[in-house]
Amino acid sequence: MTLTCIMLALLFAGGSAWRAENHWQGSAKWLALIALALLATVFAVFVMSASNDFAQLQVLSRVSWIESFNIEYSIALDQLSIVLITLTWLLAIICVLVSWYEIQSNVGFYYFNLLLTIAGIIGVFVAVDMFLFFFFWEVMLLPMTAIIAIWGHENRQFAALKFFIFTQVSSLLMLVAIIGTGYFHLMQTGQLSFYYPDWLLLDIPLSISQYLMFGFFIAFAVKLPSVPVHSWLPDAHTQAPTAGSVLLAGVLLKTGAYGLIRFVIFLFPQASLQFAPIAATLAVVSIVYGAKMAFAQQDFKRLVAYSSISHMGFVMLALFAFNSTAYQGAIVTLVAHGLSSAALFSLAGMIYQRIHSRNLTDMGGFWQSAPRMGGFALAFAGAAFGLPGLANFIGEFFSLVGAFQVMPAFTIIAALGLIGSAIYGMVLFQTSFQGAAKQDIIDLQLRELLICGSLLLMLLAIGLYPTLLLKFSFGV
Amino acid sequence: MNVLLASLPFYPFVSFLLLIFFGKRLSWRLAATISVSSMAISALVSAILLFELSVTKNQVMTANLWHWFELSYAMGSSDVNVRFYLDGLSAVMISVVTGVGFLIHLFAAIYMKSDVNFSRFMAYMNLFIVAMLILVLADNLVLLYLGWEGVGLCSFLLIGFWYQEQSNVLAARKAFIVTRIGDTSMAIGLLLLFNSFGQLNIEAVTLLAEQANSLSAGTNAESADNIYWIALLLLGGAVGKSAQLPLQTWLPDAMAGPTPVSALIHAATMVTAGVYLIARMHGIFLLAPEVMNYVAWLGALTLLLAGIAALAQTDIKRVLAYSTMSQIGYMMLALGAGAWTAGVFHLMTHAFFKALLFLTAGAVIYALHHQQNLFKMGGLLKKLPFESSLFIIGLICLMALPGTSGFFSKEAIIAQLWSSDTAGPMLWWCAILGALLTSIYSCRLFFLGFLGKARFNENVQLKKSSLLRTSLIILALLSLFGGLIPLDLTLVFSSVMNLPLAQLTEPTWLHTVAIITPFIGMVFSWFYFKSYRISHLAGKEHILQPNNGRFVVFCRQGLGFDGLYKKLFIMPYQWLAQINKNDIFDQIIMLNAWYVGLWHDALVLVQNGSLRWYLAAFGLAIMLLLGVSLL
Amino acid sequence: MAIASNTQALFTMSMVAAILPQLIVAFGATLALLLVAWRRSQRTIAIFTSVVLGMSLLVNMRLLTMPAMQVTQLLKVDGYSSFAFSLILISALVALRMSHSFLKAHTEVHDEYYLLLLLMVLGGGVLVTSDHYASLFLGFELLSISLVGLVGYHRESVYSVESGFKYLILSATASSFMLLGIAFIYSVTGNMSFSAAIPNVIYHQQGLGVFFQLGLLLFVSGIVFKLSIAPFHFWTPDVYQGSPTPVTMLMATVSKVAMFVVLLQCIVAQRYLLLENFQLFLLSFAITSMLLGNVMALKQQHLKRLLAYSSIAHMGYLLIVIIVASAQGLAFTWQSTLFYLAAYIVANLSIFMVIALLQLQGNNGLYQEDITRDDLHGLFWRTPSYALLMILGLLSLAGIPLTMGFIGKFYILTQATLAHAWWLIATLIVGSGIALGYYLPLIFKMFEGRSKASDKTKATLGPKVGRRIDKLLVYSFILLGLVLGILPDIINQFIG
Amino acid sequence: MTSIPLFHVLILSSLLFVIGFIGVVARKNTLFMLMSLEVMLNAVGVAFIGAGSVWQQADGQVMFILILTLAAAEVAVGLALLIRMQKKYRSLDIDALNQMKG
Amino acid sequence: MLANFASIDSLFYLAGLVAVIASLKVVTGNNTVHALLYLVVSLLAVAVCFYLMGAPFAAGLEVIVYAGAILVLFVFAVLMFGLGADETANAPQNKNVANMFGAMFLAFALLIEIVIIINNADLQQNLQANVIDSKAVGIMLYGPYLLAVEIASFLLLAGLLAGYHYAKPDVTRGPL
Repeated sequence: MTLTCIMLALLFAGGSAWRAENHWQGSAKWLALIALALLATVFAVFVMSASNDFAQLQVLSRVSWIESFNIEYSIALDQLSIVLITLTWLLAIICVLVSWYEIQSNVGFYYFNLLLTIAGIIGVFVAVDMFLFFFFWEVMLLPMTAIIAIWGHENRQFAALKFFIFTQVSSLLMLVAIIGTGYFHLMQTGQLSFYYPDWLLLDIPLSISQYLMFGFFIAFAVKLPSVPVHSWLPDAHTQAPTAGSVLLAGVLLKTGAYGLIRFVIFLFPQASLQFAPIAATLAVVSIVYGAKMAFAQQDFKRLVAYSSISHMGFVMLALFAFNSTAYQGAIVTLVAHGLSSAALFSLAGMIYQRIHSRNLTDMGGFWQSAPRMGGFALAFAGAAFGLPGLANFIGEFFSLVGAFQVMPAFTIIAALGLIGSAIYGMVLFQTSFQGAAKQDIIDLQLRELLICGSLLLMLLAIGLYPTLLLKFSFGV
Repeated sequence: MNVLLASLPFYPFVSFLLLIFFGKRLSWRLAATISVSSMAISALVSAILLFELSVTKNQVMTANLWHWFELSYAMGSSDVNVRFYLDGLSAVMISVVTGVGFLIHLFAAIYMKSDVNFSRFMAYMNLFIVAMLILVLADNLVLLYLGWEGVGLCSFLLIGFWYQEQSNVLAARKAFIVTRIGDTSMAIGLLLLFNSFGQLNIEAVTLLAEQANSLSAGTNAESADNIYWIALLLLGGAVGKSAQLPLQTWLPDAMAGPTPVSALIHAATMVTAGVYLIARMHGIFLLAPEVMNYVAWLGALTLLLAGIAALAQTDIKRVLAYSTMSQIGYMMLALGAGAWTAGVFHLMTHAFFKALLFLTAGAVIYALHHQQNLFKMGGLLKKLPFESSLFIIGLICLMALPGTSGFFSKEAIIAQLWSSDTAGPMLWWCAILGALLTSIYSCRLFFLGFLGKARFNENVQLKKSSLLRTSLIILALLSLFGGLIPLDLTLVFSSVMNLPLAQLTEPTWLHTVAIITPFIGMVFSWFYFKSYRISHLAGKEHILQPNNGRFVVFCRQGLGFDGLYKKLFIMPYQWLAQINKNDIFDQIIMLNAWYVGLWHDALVLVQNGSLRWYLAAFGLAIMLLLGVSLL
Repeated sequence: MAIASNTQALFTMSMVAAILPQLIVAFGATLALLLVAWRRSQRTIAIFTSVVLGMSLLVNMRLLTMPAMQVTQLLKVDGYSSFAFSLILISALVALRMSHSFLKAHTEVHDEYYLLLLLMVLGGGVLVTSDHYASLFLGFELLSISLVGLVGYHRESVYSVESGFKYLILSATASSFMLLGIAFIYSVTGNMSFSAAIPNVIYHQQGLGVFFQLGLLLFVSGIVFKLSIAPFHFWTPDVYQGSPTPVTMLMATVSKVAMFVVLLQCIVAQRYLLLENFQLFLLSFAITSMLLGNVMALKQQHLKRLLAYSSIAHMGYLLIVIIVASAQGLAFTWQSTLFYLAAYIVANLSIFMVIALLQLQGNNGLYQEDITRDDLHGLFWRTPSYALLMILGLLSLAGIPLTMGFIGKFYILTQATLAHAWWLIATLIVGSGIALGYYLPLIFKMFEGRSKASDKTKATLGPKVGRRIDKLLVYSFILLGLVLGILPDIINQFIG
Repeated sequence: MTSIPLFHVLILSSLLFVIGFIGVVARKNTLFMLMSLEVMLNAVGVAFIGAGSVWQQADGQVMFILILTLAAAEVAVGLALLIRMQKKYRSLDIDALNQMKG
Repeated sequence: MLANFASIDSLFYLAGLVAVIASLKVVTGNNTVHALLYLVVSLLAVAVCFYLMGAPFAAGLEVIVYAGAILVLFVFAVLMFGLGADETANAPQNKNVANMFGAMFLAFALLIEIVIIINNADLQQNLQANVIDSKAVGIMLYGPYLLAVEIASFLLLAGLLAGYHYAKPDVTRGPL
């Protein structure tokens, strides 16, 4: 119930921010910030005060929704979703902060969309009725697309379109799989059901489940994204406003991984196991190809976007390794990448605000005039190429260790991605912050320091004390 | 848990934080005081630790800071802690790191005084010490890897310290990426290691490896295979960090950094991390004799290659850089031959004299207004007598003239080569040849830089600082007498003793040859480089130009490795990146969009607004459908 | 098996009750004629027409839950047909409101318009209840002829004659084909009633079966022509573009619902789907429609043309339901169809409503004939309510959750999945993907042009929201779209 | 009275229908198009009457009458449109009507 | 009697032939009035066929309504345009032979297909000898088809209204 209220409250807060901005200029961002902080607190209190530890999926509410299909409004929480929702809250607040001055037009509507996206994302993480899950899956897309299309950069509409079409087409495949599974339940038990816990009890023969799994897999692979269906991501990331990129990289990609965990691997373990070699191949290709593509980019955000593809390859590799170390690695990578890519995109936004360009050729030598920014850029680039001590290292290390036990050859190739990541990390940092100073920029301001500082602190905290995350079992 | 041990890296770390956060606001004096004193404290603490260690019974101290994470594998799980482990080997290393580090900090504080980013510089230096200490003290390989990457990052930062110069930036990038290749190999090694033993703790791994070996006694082919591969992959890491073949190319370029950096990182400490790694993991390496052999050969080849390359250099720092490579080659050779103690001993003495050489070179360069070209120096012996004499001390140590520290360590290595199973006479001859080359390029360097007539016009500028001189003098003393430090690492390498060594009969002339080799080189140089030495007499200084013959240039560029790698790896990668800049997958997908657009354009032509055509189409459709249904 | 010419009372009161909504419309049309004779007033007749439609709707609502009822052998009233007729009446009411504003912009007397509208609704009413080829044909023609009158109604328009002619000739040709088909069918079966059992011989005797299918093809081609299914779609964009927007609205809603319902009625009742060739025909119709409609709509500038193409695609989607229909899942087939139609109608009404309103507020407040993509520029900032309605409509057409269109698509996918019609599903997915390529840019267009929040001139920039009733209509449709999209059970209870 | 096979009637009907169709498709003159439409409808009538005769039902003739109604209504509208076209375009060329396309 | 049958049958085929030829002339002719006359001939021939097929009522209607009433509408239209004697510039010449051939080919193909299908259908039925007279038709019309008749009347109304709307003069009298 609390969760439902939180989602509704987000919607309401978004609406009121929209209206409020019309009357009092500048009120929307404060409203959004306060609402997010408050609701995040409410969520934290709710989780803390709950009587169980959410090691297993805890169904929180079940209400009948569409009776003709036995569709329910049912939501549940477990540690995996709690971690991801927490990440969502954090990044949401950061999103509001990075948009503070960046968004100048239609401010109220912007925050409405932002909060709506957050609500959708939280819905995705908690829905256990598959129809509801799909519902939220799409609902989070709409405002996100709006954010890209309205407040993005020069080529925003194309990017938004591409983003939406990719996800929509793939999610229709998932919808077919959802329907298929639901009706398989009908055939087996005589009762149509889209209720996830019901599905877990199903015994689906491999010959069927491999197709069903594939439907789910495609949707999540697009969202993750994995080569060869990744190409929406560079465009979307590049064209989105900073907060959009942060949210996309930080949370939206995680919904893909979340789906892979919950609806591919847990639901169709046999089929996934059978599919693992293909998935691992895709993962490895993503890692290496993403790193290689990142190196070739001239655009700061595009580079980071390709690096995301590379990082998400690690997640996929780890998930299809089917052991707990890799699984933990995947989850840490999710969080770490959420933070580090969010940080890099924020930095890109900050640079863009100063020089009105994302092009690396327009950058150079910023360290001289903006040492603090340079320091943060280095740290975040370091996180991106897996510098030990930062969270990404733990994630990648765990993923690789876990994956190595199962598929050494793939893992070795994946490890080569470390070299690739160093290369693009260096290119990113050096071309923008080193070399002859092309122009002087203003160093980070307090608000920006707060954003970067908090992200770096979290990265460090997880990197140096990963038990924070690893103490949870995440349903294994 | 030993608080002193646990706190060791934190002194420089605190200094680093202070300097990074308040750097802009600190005066030079304060910044210098903070960083140098933090190093002084570290040095002091390590001295105390050294003392404590020597009185403890099993000569091992540990300090567990916190639980880092737990790794699980098929058969169980093992903890990975942030835990420091001090034994004889790491004790040597921390003394070198803190001791030499302190001296270099002291030097740097004065040397870099005028730089606007002084505090940043010192902060990096401090951070480097932190990472190096973690590397050295790590009790498990993951923590070691943390330090390993940390020093890499600091090295990157310091090479590119003057980042406005594009060449420095590129050098920094190259250093980072080339070492990263080694690191990746090491990381894969770690994965394989963990997969084989379920442990990443160094002691535990060593123990397990020995157990596995003794239990299976070579019957378990897979395990032996694994150990072989683990050793090889770890060697990859070591090779990268220590600038050995085939990943040696970054080190000469790394001289782009400020000279104290070259002294600290690229001569005394970081580059020897590879040596340290192999020494640390000797348990594994001993079980893979083939890899030991590779280590020796790699060392020997690097030794020769670097020696030859050093002969052709014109830049004083690059000569020293190649010389560092070649000396590390010696260490590798020692390790490969199983002369663990000798290798580590050489590591230590080399740290002393190479730091001295670099710092003195730095002083000289500073005096000549940042002139690094040997051919534009000359006659410095007269103009800078103090620096020159220190330089001479450094050089004689490098040449291993009897009595110096270099002599003791190098002699210890050469002595064990002939009879080692993993080395042998061939490698012994390599080592001797290397020693000859060392003395020749040392002499050449000396003649060119310090003898003859001055080939520069400006007045020399001098930093008159007693602190600076003190640091140099202490280093000189260490270089001269460091060989007398009794280094006993038998406890660390105790497993070596358990292995039976095949005793080859050593010829009696071995030692004689080894001792006189440097002198042969000197005599040879005395005549061969006559023109360098006495150019002022002939009055034809204008002729004194570097030989730009093809072969010499080839040698000067590190025997063409750079070019080879560029053609082999860099250019294909860039080419691939360039041709696929638009992402082939994206293009394939967008092709569909284009295709749909094409269909649209074609179909629009059909919708031509003509009623009669619409009617005809109606009939046509029915006709076609009927036709199909008839078929 | 002729229709028995028994002398019993042809009509009982219950029959009258069953077709009361249609009767009300019919009498309304007659009375309207009288009304015209009495007083020619736009206002009066508009009010009268809406009263007639409203009454009919009210009466019809009562029928939704009534059991099926045969009214002579021509008509059959059941819950499904009543629901479909409700949809028709609602569309007609909305169109009526929109027509009112449209007609007011033109200085002429417009009694015919309302009469034709009523007749058209009557035609729709006959179609949805028809259970016999004769009534089908008559309903079809009543609908067509009234529409021909309406299509070119705006005589000052450059497109009037062209669209009228195109529609007339094509629909007459189509009805000729359909009639020929019916004649062929009749000559084989000897019966024109849907509910009559067709002789087994057509399933077993090869040649006769093919002949029968020839008849079916010709018959169906007439109906799918009206449904604007490819390859009989050619008239659609031109006529959509050329007609007055309220008429386009009617064409997109009334005509589509009536035709589809009758098609389903006839095909499902007759087990035609068991015929192999017939499946092939429908399959090719569906696939070409889905692809062609979407591809053609892709770069359209003209909004109404774009919607025409999109309607082609949508009818293709809907055809899937028929193709995969089976005797067991008949109720579900009906449910899917009606829900999808409802969703489609709500979406189309929304969009055309906005277009109609935009037309009225075109250049300098004058009537604007063509509404192109560019006219949507910045609509969201100018008149958010219109834009919102339009967005909801477009999203519904695109099948995005929160809207009814999604539930409709869910129904179709469910049907297709159950029938393992993978190729159809694949086409549907590809089609939907392409469809996003034109729906989304439209939506984006509405968000273009960034206005500062502080911009106080916003009110004067955009057109004023029309009269209160228009405003009410707009808001109620926004609400309707959202509520039904989130709680589809409201509709399901009528058709379940 | 007769023993004409249904086959022949249907052939006749198809023949007439197709001829009408040719007229509709091929003629540029709108008036001729309308006339051709009449031919088509008439052909359908033949088929209905034939079928009705075969089955001995009056339904065929009823359908014919209904078709007749349709034909009348259609011609009325068609001719009225023709008049408008004549006024507007000063031409009866159907190809003049192609403003809307694409 | 046999000969009688044969002659009646052959009369049917003759009438059919006339109808086809007349229709072809309608379709291909250039002169409007001639075409109209051919159409009348065609309709009359079809009426004969109807009669022979046992539908005298339909035959009567064909003559009265079709040939008599509907065609008069055409004649009015032709008169209004003044197209009688010569085809003026208003009426386009049928010059495009390719068009004609295209249409012919299409129609021919369609015809062939239909004929093949009908032929394959192997229809055994013959037309029955019984005459379905106007009474039977009337009973049907005012029995089961009563609603159809009513709807047909609305159909005519719709045609009327639409026709009126299009044909009414362009005078604008202002809003009422």
